[in-house]
Amino acid sequence: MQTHKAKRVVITIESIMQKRLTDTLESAGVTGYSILPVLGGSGRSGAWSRDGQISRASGMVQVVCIIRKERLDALLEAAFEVVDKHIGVVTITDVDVLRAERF
Amino acid sequence: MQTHKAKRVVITIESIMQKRLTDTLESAGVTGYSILPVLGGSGRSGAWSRDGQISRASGMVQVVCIIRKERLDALLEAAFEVVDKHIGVVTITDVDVLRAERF
Amino acid sequence: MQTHKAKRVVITIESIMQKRLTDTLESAGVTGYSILPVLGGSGRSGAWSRDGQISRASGMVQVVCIIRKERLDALLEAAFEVVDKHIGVVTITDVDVLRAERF
Amino acid sequence: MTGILDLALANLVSPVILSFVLGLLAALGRSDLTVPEAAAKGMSIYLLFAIGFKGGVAVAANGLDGTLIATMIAGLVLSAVLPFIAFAMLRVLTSLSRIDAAAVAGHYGSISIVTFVAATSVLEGRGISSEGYMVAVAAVMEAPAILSALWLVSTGGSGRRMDKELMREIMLNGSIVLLVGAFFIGAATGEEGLAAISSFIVAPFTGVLCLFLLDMGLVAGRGLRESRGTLNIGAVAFGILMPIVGSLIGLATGLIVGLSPGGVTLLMVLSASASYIAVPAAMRVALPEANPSVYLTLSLGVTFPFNLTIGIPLYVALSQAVTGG
Amino acid sequence: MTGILDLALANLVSPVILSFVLGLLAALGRSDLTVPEAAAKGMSIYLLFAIGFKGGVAVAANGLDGTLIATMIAGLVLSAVLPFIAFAMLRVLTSLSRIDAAAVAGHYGSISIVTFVAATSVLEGRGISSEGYMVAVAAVMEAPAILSALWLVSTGGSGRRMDKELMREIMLNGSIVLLVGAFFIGAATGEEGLAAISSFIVAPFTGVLCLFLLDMGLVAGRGLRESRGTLNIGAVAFGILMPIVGSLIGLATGLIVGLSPGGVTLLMVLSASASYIAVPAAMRVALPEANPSVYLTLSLGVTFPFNLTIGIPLYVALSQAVTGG
Amino acid sequence: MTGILDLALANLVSPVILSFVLGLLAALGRSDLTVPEAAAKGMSIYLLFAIGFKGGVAVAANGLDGTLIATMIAGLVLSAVLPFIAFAMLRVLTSLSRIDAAAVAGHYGSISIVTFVAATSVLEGRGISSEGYMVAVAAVMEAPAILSALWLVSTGGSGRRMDKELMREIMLNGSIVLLVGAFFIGAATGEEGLAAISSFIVAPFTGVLCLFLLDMGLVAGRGLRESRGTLNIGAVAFGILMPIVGSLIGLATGLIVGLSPGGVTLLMVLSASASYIAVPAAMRVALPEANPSVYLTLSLGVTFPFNLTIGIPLYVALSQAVTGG
Ligand SMILES: Nc1ncnc2c1ncn2[C@@H]1O[C@H](COP(=O)(O)O)[C@@H](O)[C@H]1O
Ligand SMILES: Nc1ncnc2c1ncn2[C@@H]1O[C@H](COP(=O)(O)O)[C@@H](O)[C@H]1O
Ligand SMILES: Nc1ncnc2c1ncn2[C@@H]1O[C@H](COP(=O)(O)O)[C@@H](O)[C@H]1O
Ligand code: NA
Ligand code: NA
Ligand code: NA
Repeated sequence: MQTHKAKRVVITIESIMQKRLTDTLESAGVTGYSILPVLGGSGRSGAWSRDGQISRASGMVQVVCIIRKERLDALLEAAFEVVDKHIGVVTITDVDVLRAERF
Repeated sequence: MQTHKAKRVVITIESIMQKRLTDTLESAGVTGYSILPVLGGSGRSGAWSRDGQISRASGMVQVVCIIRKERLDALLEAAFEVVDKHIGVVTITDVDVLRAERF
Repeated sequence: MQTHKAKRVVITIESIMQKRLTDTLESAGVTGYSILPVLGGSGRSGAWSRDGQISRASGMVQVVCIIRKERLDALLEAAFEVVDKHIGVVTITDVDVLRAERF
Repeated sequence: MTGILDLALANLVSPVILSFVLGLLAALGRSDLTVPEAAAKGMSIYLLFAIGFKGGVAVAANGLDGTLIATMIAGLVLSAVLPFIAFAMLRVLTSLSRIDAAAVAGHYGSISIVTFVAATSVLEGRGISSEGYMVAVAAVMEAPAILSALWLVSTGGSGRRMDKELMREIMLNGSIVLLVGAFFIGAATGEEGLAAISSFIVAPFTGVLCLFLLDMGLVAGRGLRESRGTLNIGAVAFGILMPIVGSLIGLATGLIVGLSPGGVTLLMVLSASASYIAVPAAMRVALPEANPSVYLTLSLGVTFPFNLTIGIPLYVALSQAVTGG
Repeated sequence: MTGILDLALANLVSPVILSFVLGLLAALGRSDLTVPEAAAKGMSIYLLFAIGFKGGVAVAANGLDGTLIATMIAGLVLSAVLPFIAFAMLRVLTSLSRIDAAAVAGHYGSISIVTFVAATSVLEGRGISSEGYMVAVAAVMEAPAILSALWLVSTGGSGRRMDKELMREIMLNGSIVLLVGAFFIGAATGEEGLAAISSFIVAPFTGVLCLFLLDMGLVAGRGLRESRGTLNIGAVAFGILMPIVGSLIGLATGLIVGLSPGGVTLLMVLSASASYIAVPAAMRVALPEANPSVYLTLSLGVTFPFNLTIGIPLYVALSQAVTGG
Repeated sequence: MTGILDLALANLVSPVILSFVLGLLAALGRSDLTVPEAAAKGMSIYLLFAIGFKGGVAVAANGLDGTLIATMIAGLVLSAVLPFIAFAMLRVLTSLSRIDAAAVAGHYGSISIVTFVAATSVLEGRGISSEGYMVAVAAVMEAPAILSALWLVSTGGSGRRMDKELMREIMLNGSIVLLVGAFFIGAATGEEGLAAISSFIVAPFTGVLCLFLLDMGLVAGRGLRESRGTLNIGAVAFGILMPIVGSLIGLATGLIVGLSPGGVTLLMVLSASASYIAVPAAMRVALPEANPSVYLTLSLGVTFPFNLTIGIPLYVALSQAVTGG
């Protein structure tokens, strides 16, 4: 089938920052994203798990964006602005997409 | 370690279509997949979040298939048939897998 | 923006093995990972879904590690040791990361 | 007239309605208050089980009166016919496409079980009894409207979009199975069964309903916020007129069938209410081209709040006036 | 004989059992009815807390009688020995591999706390009292069977597959900790503590049990559907014979130890029931080669429904007949 | 003195406290016992709704006495001022950075609603009444402390890190909206409303509180285990001294304002308690450089258990002694 090149950006970030991040992404022209739950993890700031949390301050989510290559830089700059001071991981992968007219 | 080339197909689709999609994939010879929950997202049809839903009509899931390259086209055609009229995103990535005899 | 090459390893494994896997990864020098929930799936051992489970014996999770290329083999060997006898899938993808100093 | 207003006011100043209003306001004010999905679903299972069980116990206690079959058939017919009336009204009042109008129409033939539950709790509060089998009538009214909607789309080619799998999904959807199943359990175990579990399904019922409606308010409010601009004035007018029209048709039907005053009220409520769970799911499968925010906003954002606050006391007053009950 | 049948029938036509049957039928009919995982886990926490607490209060009220220690030891021995009997029966009745048979055997030495809860609620309904510390006996019986199963696999090399971590996980698994913890809280706070929370843990108990068993029925039914063809007739026969054999051994043990009629019944139920939470988890870690659908289907799909519907009234009748209680 | 000890002991041997201790021990012993997130959140919604509603009903019953406004203002001031005292103590007792110290200080000006709920349940158990509007005072005390903390960081540049969006999030956070909303519903529907739902929000209240505190114990225990070594002895001392200091300031304020003995106790509890939900969330947004495990461990791992077990009976005894109530 006919596919097209695109980028898949995954931003792992604290739940409380989710809305700020997606608002920023939208201002940077990102038109689509999906949010995945994260159950727990470990990093420089130690290990955590959703079951060990009482506060909405502490869970994390993954924000996944499929985006055209030419828009990648705008997205990364917007994301970086929000993620910069916060814990979080940003990865970029090459993907092929069906129905590219959607992106 | 010994790894093998394969494809990772991620189909983001409405929950109500999940069973129809996996049934179709199975008829197309797909032998394995995993389902991930999606908490919310945004796209051409607007933003949504699981907390804002009362109906089983409206959540989404990701169906993830690891598949050999030679079977990719059969999978994509099967997926497309289901996804076509529905909202949803299909991406394909190159991956290496351990224990390739499983796929 | 400045990005760096890395590897994204996704290990789909039974929930009960999660702690054993992450402990093993940590001993192998892995410093960060995230855990994603899996709602259901299908493979050689049949189909399952979280709703059809009463027991903590039966759910699955995805352990996602972003790791430098040079550490990949240590990770895979550690993971393989745990996954070997158990059901589970291991995939590796090339990714670019922001803030590489973190990995 | 002041009687109806007093009644409406009394209905409004109840914990149940105010909880809904609280949820609505919180969502409109963009508070982050949320009821977890699992907790909301757990409460809905509780409510369906309780209402079905109590209906079954009532049937076991009073026996089946002769109107049962007639009411069931009346319910089937109402559910199948109301979408045509709704469709006609939509074509006059709004500029919705044929497909969107048909999808909306299907919702209004079907029912909202939470509206039904709220109505039974109002009736109970005012000491008006009703036929226990009305929960079974509610179950019967869920599905036929969907077929009518699909028929409206295919203009007579009937069922092209309806496959066996979808049919099974609709008939065996969780709410129907639970409601009807609990009804049979209640009918089988009767007063004795009720005694064993009444401190679970009777005593805390109204309280659980409050928290459930809090969540409904949150969801309705979020829906309204997200779909601002989706509905024009004509659509909103439909969302308020249609339940009134439906309730009057339900009133006439209930009188013909010979229901008690309480039963008439419940048939009015069923006819007036619009589905926001079963029918949207079916429409997403069968009519993916129809815009979900139109039918969800109308049903959950306009008609549900209307029925809950103004509709129910109005229907109670009307049926009391007409039946002299 | 007709006495037992009447009893069985009375047991069957209770909201608790019928809720289970409803769940089973809904799942077999492929309804999409589901109880959210979090709600089900929440209910199981409620049930464990309530049953443990009430046991503790009973002990605080009646004091510890001399049979406590003896019953504890009896429980340990039963749990450790029953797997050998189960294993022998499996080798005769089925063609399961050594590893699968050992894994299954481990489940039948251990216990199902929900079956225990259902039995206490039947006893309560019939006004038969029992030793409060039986919940502690239940806790004691969870783990030893796992060691026996692993021993059976390694044919004497004992524990090769058992590491310290797994041992800790089994001993401190959530259900045991909650059950035993609540038992001690009940024992420490006594009647006064019970008075403070009885409208939470006593009054709605049976009702919560209904909804919980509804979910168990759904899960068991889905399991049966997904694993069609896994079990042959020999395996199914084992799933029904083994609980009867277990209950008889429990009966003898209870009489030797000198339990009250109610206590004897509960020891029979514990011996007859099979684990479907703690043991499967341990087996997945220690015996990943064993096929989980064999042991889960047998324990949850065959033995659990059997015990719930026919087993419990049978055990009650037997112990009444033998003890003359 | 022995009076206080007896009281503390009686408080300790209650199902509520022992449930918390059970959770704490289970987590420290690395049991896998967990309460699902959705169930815990569901229970917290229940508790907030119930406590708010009952407060509103009390106000409807007794009318508003003149101290309402004064107490509200006092709460605002306490919340704004306590962080400065906490900050000063932290600089003396610990070597925390300015930012970490300010973040911690913000938590101690704000409040823990669960500690408040536990205190009302102790007061109720001992037949001490209090002003119904204290729940509104609790709501008022949540936010000002956050502003003080941010002011402490920016040493006077005030609010640089506070934007409108964060302000809105803090003021309309779910807990506040639910608590205040339920308060108004209770005030509007009064005794009649309470009668309709009291078997839901009154009868099972203490029992739900037990299970909720079981989860709090689990979370606190896991937090303590994960952050071993985060706190030195000075920090722990702060976590115990600060609530005592806070309670004394609350005592003085309550006396000045002219609250009843029960009201004085509750103001002491509010002053003594530290936030672990609203403030941490705000701090993660506004002060991401501050180390969350410092403030969470102190507030949830040290001060919360201290208040629950020793603090509350101490504050009750103190206020009784001083007011002679
Ligand atoms: N290398 C990694 N791979 C995957 N997830 C990571 C990695 N590092 C950090 N994370 C996630 O990001 C969270 C915060 O990381 P950190 O900022 O390093 O404490 C962790 O708890 C993980 O959920
Ligand atoms: N570019 C994208 N990247 C990631 N997810 C997307 C994207 N576009 C759409 N989605 C997901 O697919 C759903 C439906 O998209 P749409 O059909 O565009 O309304 C959205 O709500 C998102 O969850
Ligand atoms: N090809 C695949 N793609 C994605 N997930 C898979 C695949 N194969 C197996 N899985 C996941 O791994 C689980 C166990 O697989 P198996 O060991 O083949 O039974 C399945 O239930 C799926 O959740
Ligand atoms: Na209707
Ligand atoms: Na057993
Ligand atoms: Na405070």
